[in-house]
Amino acid sequence: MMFLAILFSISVCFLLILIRLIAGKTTYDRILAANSIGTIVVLAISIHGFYMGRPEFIDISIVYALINFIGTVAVLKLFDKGKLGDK
Amino acid sequence: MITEIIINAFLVSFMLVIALFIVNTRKVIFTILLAGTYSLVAALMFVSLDAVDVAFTEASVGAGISTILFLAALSFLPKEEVQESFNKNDIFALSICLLIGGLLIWASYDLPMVGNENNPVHQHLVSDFIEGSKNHIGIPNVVTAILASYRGYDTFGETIVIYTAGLAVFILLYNRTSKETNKSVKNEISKK
Amino acid sequence: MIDSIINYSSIASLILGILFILIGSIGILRLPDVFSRIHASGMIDTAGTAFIILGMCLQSGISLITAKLIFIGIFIFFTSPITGHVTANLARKKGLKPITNNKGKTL
Amino acid sequence: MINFKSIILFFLLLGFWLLMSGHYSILITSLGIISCALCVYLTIKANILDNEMLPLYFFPRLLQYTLWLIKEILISNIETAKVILFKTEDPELFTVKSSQASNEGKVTYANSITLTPGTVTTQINENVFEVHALTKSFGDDVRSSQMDKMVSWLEKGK
Repeated sequence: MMFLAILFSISVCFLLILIRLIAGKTTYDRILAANSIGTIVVLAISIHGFYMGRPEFIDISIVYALINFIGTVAVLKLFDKGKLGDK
Repeated sequence: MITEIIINAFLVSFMLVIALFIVNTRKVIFTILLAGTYSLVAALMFVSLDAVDVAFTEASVGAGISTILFLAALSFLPKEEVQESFNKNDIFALSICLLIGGLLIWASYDLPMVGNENNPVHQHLVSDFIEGSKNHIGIPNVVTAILASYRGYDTFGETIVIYTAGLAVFILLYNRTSKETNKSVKNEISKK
Repeated sequence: MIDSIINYSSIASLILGILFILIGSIGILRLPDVFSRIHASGMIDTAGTAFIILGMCLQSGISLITAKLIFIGIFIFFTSPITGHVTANLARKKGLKPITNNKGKTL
Repeated sequence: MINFKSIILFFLLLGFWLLMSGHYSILITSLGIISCALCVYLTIKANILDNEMLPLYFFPRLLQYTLWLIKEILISNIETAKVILFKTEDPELFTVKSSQASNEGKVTYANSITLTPGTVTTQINENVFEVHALTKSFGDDVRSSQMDKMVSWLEKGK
């Protein structure tokens, strides 16, 4: 029951940041909000595993933590240079 | 049971909100950001439906690689989407889409109910796969065992495709001129 | 006895983590500009994540899951300043002026 | 090209692989050893195995530094929470000097500043950092250069 309550409170935080993601004035606000949502979802996936009683699926949150970092840096690099490659 | 329905409803409404905003935004980079967020919620949804392998794929391919591929493609695109005006041909296309979609939904009523244990799919082989795959092959994941080993013969074409893709990656990574360029770079450095 | 102590401390740690995450999200929503919002995002990435992962570690005991959780924590701990710094640096490079005290506050 | 660093990297990767796997039959573990060796080979071939990637000389004093940093992070988290809840933000932008010799030390210092909520490094120019702080007291914390001394101490732990 406790994990369910925590899952719901995380959803509330998700909603708050989603407002910033949609309403954010500059692109940097949106990128920051997307990155924070990624972190929150990483936590939510692992807590969901505990709620279902099968916490073996934490691998997904590891993958997501890696992907979230790479994606954010890729978006920022594209915004900086206008392309992803070196040439 | 109720709590699971509530969780799923929450996630689906998140996905709906994000999808509406994806349709609404005109800046392509925001669309990509929102699409990444969307597929991340989808991964959470698959976890709550107990489809862990699909969630794994969604997290790594849907949220990771496709976002980066979209970004790489974006550098060749204009930054803003052009607002398209309404065309008469669109009505024709729309009606065809609606017709075919309706037909497909109608046809789907003849399929057996999803999750019914009396379905022909669940009657034979499946139990054998689930019980025996660990001992037959020695790979703990049933999905991997079925894809890579049991279906090894009837997905022979698929295996060839994957092999070709791997070969292509090696050919791309293999630097044919590496030794010569290395020499020339070293020469330049020594000249300086 | 010890079980219940561990259980209660894990609940306390989870609730503390949720509180930090909630305050961080309020900060992301409320603070005036990008540079200030990075601080709130940093709160989610450090204290919120650390307390929630600590709570889950206490729940699962000594196992492979705990090791994986600790790895997630370390990874977020290492990557959070990089994304924060790159965002701030880019915003600065593209000429975004932070709201500072000598110019007065605007929301 | 197999040196001390590549061996340490191999064992770090292997430990990570074993952590992720959870199944320890001979077939699967040998696959893991092969993939770790491949990764180390690619790292050596790409020529990125240097101090920047694996700063081994940080390791002896790393534990003490991390504990100190965690304490700092906790304190500044509580301060930031207060600022967010009571709407007393008063942002400022200033520059500080760093006294580290190596690039890795500078990166560690800049990341430590960013990691403590309330202060963010926005630009790095040689050894002058531009820092954005949420309130004046956070700025004073950075200007007192306690963290600078700690990172310099960490760097000298050879």
